[in-house]
Amino acid sequence: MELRRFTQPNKPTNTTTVSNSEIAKWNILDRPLTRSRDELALSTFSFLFAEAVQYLQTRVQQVSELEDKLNQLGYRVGQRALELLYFRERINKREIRIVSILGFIRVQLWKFLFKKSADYLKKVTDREDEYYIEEEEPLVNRFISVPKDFGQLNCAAFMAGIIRGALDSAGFTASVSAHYIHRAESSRRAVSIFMIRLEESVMNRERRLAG
Amino acid sequence: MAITFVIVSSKDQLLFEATFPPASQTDETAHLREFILFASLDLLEPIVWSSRDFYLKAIDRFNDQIIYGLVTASSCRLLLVSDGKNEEAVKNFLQDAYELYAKLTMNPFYDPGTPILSTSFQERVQKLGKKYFG
Amino acid sequence: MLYTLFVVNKAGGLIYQQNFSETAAKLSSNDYLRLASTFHSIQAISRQLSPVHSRFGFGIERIETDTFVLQAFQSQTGVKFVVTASPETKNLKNFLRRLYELYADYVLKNPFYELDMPIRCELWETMLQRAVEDHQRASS
Amino acid sequence: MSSSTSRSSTWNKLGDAAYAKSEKVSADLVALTYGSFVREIIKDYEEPDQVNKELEKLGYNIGIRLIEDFLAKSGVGNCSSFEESAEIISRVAFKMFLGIRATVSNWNNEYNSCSIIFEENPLAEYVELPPEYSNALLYSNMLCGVIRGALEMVQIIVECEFVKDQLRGDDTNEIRIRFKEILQEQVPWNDEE
Repeated sequence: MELRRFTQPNKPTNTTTVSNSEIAKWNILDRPLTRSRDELALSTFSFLFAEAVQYLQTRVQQVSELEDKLNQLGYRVGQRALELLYFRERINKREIRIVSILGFIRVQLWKFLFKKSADYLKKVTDREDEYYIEEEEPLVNRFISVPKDFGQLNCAAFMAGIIRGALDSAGFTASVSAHYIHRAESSRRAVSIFMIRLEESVMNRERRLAG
Repeated sequence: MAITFVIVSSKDQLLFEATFPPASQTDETAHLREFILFASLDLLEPIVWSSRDFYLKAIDRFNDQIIYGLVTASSCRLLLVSDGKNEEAVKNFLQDAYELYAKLTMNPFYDPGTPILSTSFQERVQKLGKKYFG
Repeated sequence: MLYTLFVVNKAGGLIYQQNFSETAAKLSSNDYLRLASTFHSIQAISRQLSPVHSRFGFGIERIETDTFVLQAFQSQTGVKFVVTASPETKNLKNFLRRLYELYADYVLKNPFYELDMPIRCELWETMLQRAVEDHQRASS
Repeated sequence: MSSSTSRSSTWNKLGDAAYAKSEKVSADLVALTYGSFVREIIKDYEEPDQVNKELEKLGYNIGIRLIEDFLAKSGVGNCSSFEESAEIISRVAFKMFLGIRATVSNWNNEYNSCSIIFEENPLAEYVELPPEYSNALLYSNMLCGVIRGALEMVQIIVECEFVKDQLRGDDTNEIRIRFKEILQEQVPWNDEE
């Protein structure tokens, strides 16, 4: 096997005892986190995302399962993006209130990942624990047309997962889901909203802080 | 005087522990320092949710031991107990350790909130300890 | 004036057809399929006529008649965009290049589209419509 | 030789131009999404060899689509020979899609196999492989599939494999490409013989 010849590194193969400092040169822990890499083509992301959707689609029976999986895929991104953003932008204050963290996600996190703020952040009337972020054209849906037989599937469930990951990471555990809504009869294309419902424990803390 | 450093998840799970110098892990005061750190967790909670700062300074003391805390953007707690004679070094250490932690969490193979097993992380924390606490 | 668009896959299968004008010839869907595969064959044959062998000759690029012109664009992968238009219509080459870009974006980056299958993508329709309108505006 | 140098610089320019004019997203979004996707695949396949295979397959699926985006927007006319294609991949496609320029080297004597070498890998920006994968997982193996799929669509059949990976302690990243054949066009009347 030629593969072996090339890939066998010239160092002990017993991985449990290999000191990782041997590969220190390439270790993330030794590189500055603030260094911002060049941006990449949207095409690269779109092809990757489309393939992820196709991959997940073959592993589910129902549209709702596909949304769950996309949400989970995004969750891991959101968890990490929040921490990274604080370092990249050298932000020196944390957000400890609900409206502030949601605003932070709508503006800073969105710009960091998608190069623009989300369109709106709104409170659901009559629901203390529910908010939504509205976005006319979520980046991940730019090239996606969902076939009729997929019902109300919104692939921006991935972005809902990013919001959930960032919120959870910041200490605001919530459920987040993506939906299409038709704002006006006239417009053919629906806008997307990300429904955010905060957990009871988060609401209790918020009440104390507001108290 | 030995120093103990721990990383505790937002759900009060111990994720990582180090002592400086490393040998002091086994000394009899190590247990005490660990105990002091965990006792301070309850105190920490209201501070985390009332201040917007990352570095929370001294949050508790026990006899001559002072507990310092830093909370990350992902609500993870970095705590350190020392004799309080090197406050500036503690602050710098915690901030550098935070950056290491942030980089660690970028790794797709590390799930935030789970114990930190990376040996390279361990090595670098020790290096930091040496840098700031001799 | 633009009449009709065909998109033909590398195997000669019709994957998209659309009329842009009331005056466009109306054929049955079977006829469109046959037309697509016949044109595919003619292109392949015309490449054989080339005095210099090349993997990249597209074969026939343009057919002119009294009542319409046919302009074709083929990518190196074999996908063909064919448009018919009234004889005086300009910029057909650029129009087809633009469609190729739209195809790369709104068809191929759509996870619900299967390669070489008929194109059923709402956004492709929207963007195609826009491209047609732009072309007509520029030509009038 | 001079003509090949000038062609190289033409390709470099095409790569820069294609990169410059494309709409952008954050490189962090791409790296984090890729990482999350790899984790998902590992969850489903577990065995590193299986994961590597799956990554290559998914890359292939991307490649057979991505080639049209490349041909439509890069300004590269045609990929005629294997040799030329390797240069175009490293100078134009890598720049256009990954923001980096790779180099082609290590040609064998028969000129049917070469390496694409790149120092930076935007997909692996934050990655440290855990011990259980450090000798087995080819984290960026999707790239091999993309190259194979894209070339196949322009009738060039190749095999690709990662032979060096900085995540595994190598000094650089290297993808080995082996040329197999060029597909000939099916002439329609041959079907009926």
